[in-house]
Amino acid sequence: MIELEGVRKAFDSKEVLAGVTGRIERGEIFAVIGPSGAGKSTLLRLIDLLDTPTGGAIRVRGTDIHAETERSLSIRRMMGMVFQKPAVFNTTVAENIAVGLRFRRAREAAIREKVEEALEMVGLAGYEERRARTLSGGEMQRVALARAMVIEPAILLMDEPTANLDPVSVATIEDLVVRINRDLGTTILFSTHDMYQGQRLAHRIGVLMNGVFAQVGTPREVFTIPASRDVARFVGIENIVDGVVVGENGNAVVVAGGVRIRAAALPGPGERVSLCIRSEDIRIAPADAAMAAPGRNALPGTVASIVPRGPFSRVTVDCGFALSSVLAWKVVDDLGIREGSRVRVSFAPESVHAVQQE
Amino acid sequence: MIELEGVRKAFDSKEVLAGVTGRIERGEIFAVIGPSGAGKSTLLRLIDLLDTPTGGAIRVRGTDIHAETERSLSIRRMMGMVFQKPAVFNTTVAENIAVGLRFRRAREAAIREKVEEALEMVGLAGYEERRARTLSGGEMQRVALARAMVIEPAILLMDEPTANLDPVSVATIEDLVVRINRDLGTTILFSTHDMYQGQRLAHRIGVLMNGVFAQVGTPREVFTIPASRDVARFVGIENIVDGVVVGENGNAVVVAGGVRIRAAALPGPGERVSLCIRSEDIRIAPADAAMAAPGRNALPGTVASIVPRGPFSRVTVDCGFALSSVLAWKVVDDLGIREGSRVRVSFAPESVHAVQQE
Amino acid sequence: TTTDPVPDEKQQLRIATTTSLYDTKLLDHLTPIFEEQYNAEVLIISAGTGKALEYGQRGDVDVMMVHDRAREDTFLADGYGTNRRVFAYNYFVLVGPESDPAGVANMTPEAAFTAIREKGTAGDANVTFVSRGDASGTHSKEQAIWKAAGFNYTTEVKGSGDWYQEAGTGMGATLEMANEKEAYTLSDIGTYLAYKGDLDLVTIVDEGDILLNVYSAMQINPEKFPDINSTVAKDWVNFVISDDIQKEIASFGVDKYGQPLFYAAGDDWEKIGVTEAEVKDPIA
Amino acid sequence: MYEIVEGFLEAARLIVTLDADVMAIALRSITISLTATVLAGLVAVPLGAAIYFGTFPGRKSLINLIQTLYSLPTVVVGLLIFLFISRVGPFGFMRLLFTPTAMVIAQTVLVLPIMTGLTISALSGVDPVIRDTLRSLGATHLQFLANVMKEARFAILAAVAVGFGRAISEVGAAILVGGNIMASSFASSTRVLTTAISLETSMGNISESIALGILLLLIALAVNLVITTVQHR
Amino acid sequence: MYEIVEGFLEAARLIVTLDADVMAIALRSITISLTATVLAGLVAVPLGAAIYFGTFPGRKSLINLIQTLYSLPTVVVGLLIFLFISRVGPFGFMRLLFTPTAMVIAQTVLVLPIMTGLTISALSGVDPVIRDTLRSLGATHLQFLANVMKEARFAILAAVAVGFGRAISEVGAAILVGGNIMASSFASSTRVLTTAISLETSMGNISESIALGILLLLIALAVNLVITTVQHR
Ligand SMILES: Nc1ncnc2c1ncn2[C@@H]1O[C@H](COP(=O)(O)OP(=O)(O)OP(=O)(O)O)[C@@H](O)[C@H]1O
Ligand SMILES: Nc1ncnc2c1ncn2[C@@H]1O[C@H](COP(=O)(O)OP(=O)(O)OP(=O)(O)O)[C@@H](O)[C@H]1O
Ligand SMILES: [Mg+2]
Ligand SMILES: [Mg+2]
Repeated sequence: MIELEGVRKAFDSKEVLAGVTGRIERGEIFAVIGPSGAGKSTLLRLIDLLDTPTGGAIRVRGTDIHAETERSLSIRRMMGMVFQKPAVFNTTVAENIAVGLRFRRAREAAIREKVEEALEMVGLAGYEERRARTLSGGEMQRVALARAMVIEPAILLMDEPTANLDPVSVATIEDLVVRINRDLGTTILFSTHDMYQGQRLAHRIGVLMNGVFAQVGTPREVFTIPASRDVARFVGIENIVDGVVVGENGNAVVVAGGVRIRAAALPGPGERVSLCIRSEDIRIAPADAAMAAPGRNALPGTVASIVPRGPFSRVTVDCGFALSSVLAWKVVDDLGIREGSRVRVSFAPESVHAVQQE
Repeated sequence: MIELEGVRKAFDSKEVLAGVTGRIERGEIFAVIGPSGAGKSTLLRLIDLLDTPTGGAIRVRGTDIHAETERSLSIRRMMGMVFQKPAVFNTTVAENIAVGLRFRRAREAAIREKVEEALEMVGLAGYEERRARTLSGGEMQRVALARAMVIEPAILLMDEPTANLDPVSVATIEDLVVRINRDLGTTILFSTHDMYQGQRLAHRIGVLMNGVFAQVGTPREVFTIPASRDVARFVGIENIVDGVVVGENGNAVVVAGGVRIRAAALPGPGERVSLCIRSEDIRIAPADAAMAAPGRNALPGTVASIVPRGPFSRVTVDCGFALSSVLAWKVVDDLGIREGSRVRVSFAPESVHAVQQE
Repeated sequence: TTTDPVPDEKQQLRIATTTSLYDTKLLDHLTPIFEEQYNAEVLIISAGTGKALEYGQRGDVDVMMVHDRAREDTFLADGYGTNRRVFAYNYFVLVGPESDPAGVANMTPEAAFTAIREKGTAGDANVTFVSRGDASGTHSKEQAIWKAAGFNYTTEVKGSGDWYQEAGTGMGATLEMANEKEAYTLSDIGTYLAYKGDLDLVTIVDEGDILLNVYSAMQINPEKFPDINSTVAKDWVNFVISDDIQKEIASFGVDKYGQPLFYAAGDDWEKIGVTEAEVKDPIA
Repeated sequence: MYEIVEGFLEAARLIVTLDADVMAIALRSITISLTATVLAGLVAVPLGAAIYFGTFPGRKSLINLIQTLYSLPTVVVGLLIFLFISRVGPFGFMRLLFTPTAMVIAQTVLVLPIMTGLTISALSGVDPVIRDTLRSLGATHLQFLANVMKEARFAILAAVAVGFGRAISEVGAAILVGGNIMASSFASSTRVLTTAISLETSMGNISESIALGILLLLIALAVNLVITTVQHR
Repeated sequence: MYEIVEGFLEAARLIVTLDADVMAIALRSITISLTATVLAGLVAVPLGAAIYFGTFPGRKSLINLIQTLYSLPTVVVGLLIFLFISRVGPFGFMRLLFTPTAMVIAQTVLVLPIMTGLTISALSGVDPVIRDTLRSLGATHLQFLANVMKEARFAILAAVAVGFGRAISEVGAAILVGGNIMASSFASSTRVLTTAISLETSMGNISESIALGILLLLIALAVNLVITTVQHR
């Protein structure tokens, strides 16, 4: 559906996109995640023909959209876009949502019906006659979404569509996005800074970093086997331990901070690697508990901090390097640990994902 | 520090705030959470003297700020505010951040130094000479934060300060907020739609709903013993089961969907209640596994769905009503369950929080 | 800006003049001579007769130079002006298209006007008369001719049909308009000569006592406006009737138009119907 | 100073008695200046949009030139039009000189630069995100323009108000190409309020001038109230 | 039409030869109109801000009135000023009539409404969040105004350009209170480009009028280039 081929964009002399390559399939939900300033908005704007790339090509259904200036209207009419900081027209909410339909010369009755339906869907039923300028941040964002949705585009581009919404509204919108994709087959490309949203919604995720896709893959791939240390850090892997591979007893082992760690798959000896261990794979037991299962990495350490995180607590243990685990509050209470407690940390070699350092 | 006494605000005939009462202590970090359109921004604007309440009083250090028109400048100068959709002045980043200092007639050298320090803190070092209008959404938000911070206000008001930021930037900003509060003793009042952020940062949380604080309490209170069904739903308690209290064997029990549930504390028989059970307190075992510990509620059911959620999966079980639990991916694999599997759901009576229905 | 105690500073003389007189550049020709002789600075404000009189009535100028006897008399009678002296005269001309559609060439002015009106009111679309219509000296003269021809201006001429159109502007613009519309109009000779090159209009009637156009200068009454600059004002009036300047006036424009624009009032006081004193006697 | 008071009284008298001559003059003023403003708007607004959204070499210079033309004296505009439509001019055969049509043309030309310039200003006041949103919603060029204008309607109507103000208050061009003619038929006359004011002034009738000035302002007030009403819709 | 070509040639000749009389007239035009624009700006900008940010009864009507005054004919302005400063007027003792000072006053009054009105427009173009941000940063009233202006500088300078354009191109007031005097000393003269153009026109010297018009536009161009440069800083 959408092919990105070495897409580049420079502002003045600063290159924001430095050759983004990727493919979004028809009917796919694709999330672009990446740090603030990575160029997510820039990329979406290029696809929506709102800006011109300084290099590369963007093809939609095989057509190089920036080359075909006479067809740009029909190309653009295939797409709907929700902006990161949406602006509303200085009129009523209903008129705001109707704009795209009016551009397409829809009948008045059809417009009224669709607008109401859309408002209902984004949870703003009854807002028809409100002046759009007086809406709250989240309300505006939902109006913008309804406005883009109502034209039933083949491709829906959304730039951080739920950034200003509370979790309940986010859930409503996410359901809506999934439904649009499923029922209408709409291809959806959205940027988000909420990785979990990427994961909840997207079939595939592209991680935009340093001007390129550092990784493109299914949510599970991106979250479990990040392609680089940066990606790992960005997708929220708390435990990243740098070390060197050494051959030992026929099995490769990584030495980090003076400690030996076994991992399932490792490059050859001498390589510098970063070990990524998701905190939920790490178990913490009192220092005097029974030994961990054989084959697991088991490291003694001291509890450095216990920080609440949603309904969980994040327990950080100093084992020469910091390792943290996420435990339910109850579990922390049951273990009876507090800062300074001596504990034993354990994790399976399969839970260790090693990436080579650049 | 800040006292809200029956604060009301109506736009036209629509009452957005209908008597908000509360106290924010000096040096406290207080989070206002609530659904989109609840009036969070409105409340912050009233405190920052940007709008006038239609009723009630707001006192800062004992002064009714809306009554003292001649002192409004000095009152306002005690406060800094970050807006939900920040706007930047059409000049350089450095000049944007310097504005508040210039208003206070700071020396040029001091300004330069503080601006640089602030940019460093929000992770925008080197951006001094950039035109602020060309910044990305997240960059702008950080500039707005630096701008409010740099004047070292006694009270810092932030309206969804990290709504446009990626998790790594969010973490930076959150650290910064905690540091400002700790090092400078700044009282911080912020609104957020990210409840976990409320929890991570705030000493206390006010849940704004239907124009009033539906609950004010520590994060733990709000998250474990929500004051109402709405609050429970809003803070993300997935399992809310409605039922009626019946007296039985000297212990009260709730009957819901034909099933009996034991709970630790209950109102008198005949009362209609909503039971809130956090999904992480719910264990799932194969139907043929050993019985749960005695005293626990144990309900048989069928797995209705398994949905990924961050590094976890949310498993929903139909036991007459839906109950869901959040399990690590590994655990789901280990249990060998999939949609349609027959399982047994168990949870302790202590994990059940009952709220009376209005 | 008026009498200044410091002797070596130049005195300023403010003169309000009618546009037609100013536009001939006669005053531009005379002022340097005066300034040289009297160590004064002359400020000339050219305006329509009505406006010039208004300036005079309010004491905003020291001297007035206009060509509307009737209104000058009122002005003097009301005590605003004093010491009027006549310094030049010429004739108005009736100009019109060469084809002369009303056939009035070489008639007396009164007869020509009567004939034009007759054809005009009869609906002859080729006969049009454009009037200044601005209460200027020229307009006053036109009205006087209508009166002499036996018509009541306001009821029988003005608004009596599309043949009679009020331009409501200056002489130059009125000539342009008459040219465009191939119409008749009454003009002072100076402006007509200045515009002649751009116009297709020709002189139709230029003889007749009633066409006489008398220019006078007068002082604004210092009794009404005590702090007015009366000395230099007197000097100016005396200057324009002095023999030297009368000669200058009589010869002005000959080199450019081949004929004089003005006649010196000097010895022709009988011809123009004023007292000798008003032409010759310097102000005391 | 009593002339001012008298002016007010005279204005009241003219309005109350519906003085036929004055009403004809006022009506002519309104008709001519409104027509000119509308015509100029029909050119200036699309032109301003074309310039604002256009990307062509010399765009900045063109904007500067337009801004410079704000200073075009009305007399000069009158003269230029005069040269074109006078009998010997290229359009002389149309016999437009000294007709209300000529005045409309002159006023249109006169207010064109300022209306174009203010349209450009008005458009630059529209949030760029609004423009992007319109594009992304699949607006054709025309729909895009129409909607940007709609967002900028406040400022664009302000431009119209400025244009109308300049048209109805100018006198230099009106007198040069119109001639301030008072004929007995309405259509042959070209006297408008400003030329009448000039005339009264040149005749030294200050109160009458002020009365006509007040009448003119009342007309402008009415027009502006209409504009304001549209603005706030 | 050849008058237009001649006008250009004459304009070139005047500029190349630096014709002393014409240069003096041009200089006087610039001085008077720039002074008037600056004075009007000093009043209009704060006044516009006070009205825009003010909350007082009749605010809307006041804005309408200001917009209406755009239509104030220059002659009427001239007359009003004339009545005040003529010898029998209340300020007659100051002897201002027929001086450049009087012209400055008249032009200041003339452009005041439009500059005030456009300032109000300019301010209403500033994002409300910007205004709130300034307030929340603890701006005093003055700092607040100064910074809002800074954000609106583009539109405010456009208002200045409009004001200057109107001042330098007007003739009605200049001729009434200035008198179009060409005296032998620079300071006593009140002839400016527009009154000179009027005079030339009334004498039928079309080419000269056009030449002076071109000169006036060149001056306006220079002033506008300066304004544009400031705008884009
Ligand atoms: N018009 C412009 N001129 C100069 N730099 C620009 C311009 N637009 C964007 N940039 C820069 O390009 C980079 C990428 O911007 P973009 O808005 O695409 O980031 P983003 O990934 O959407 O960030 P965020 O998550 O903060 O919204 C940023 O550093 C931004 O400052
Ligand atoms: N000026 C106004 N006129 C009319 N209604 C308004 C105005 N400002 C806000 N509102 C309404 O008041 C309600 C509360 O708005 P507010 O911006 O305070 O909500 P919020 O809690 O900040 O929401 P969000 O999370 O979406 O930002 C909303 O329904 C909004 O539409
Ligand atoms: Mg972005
Ligand atoms: Mg809000």
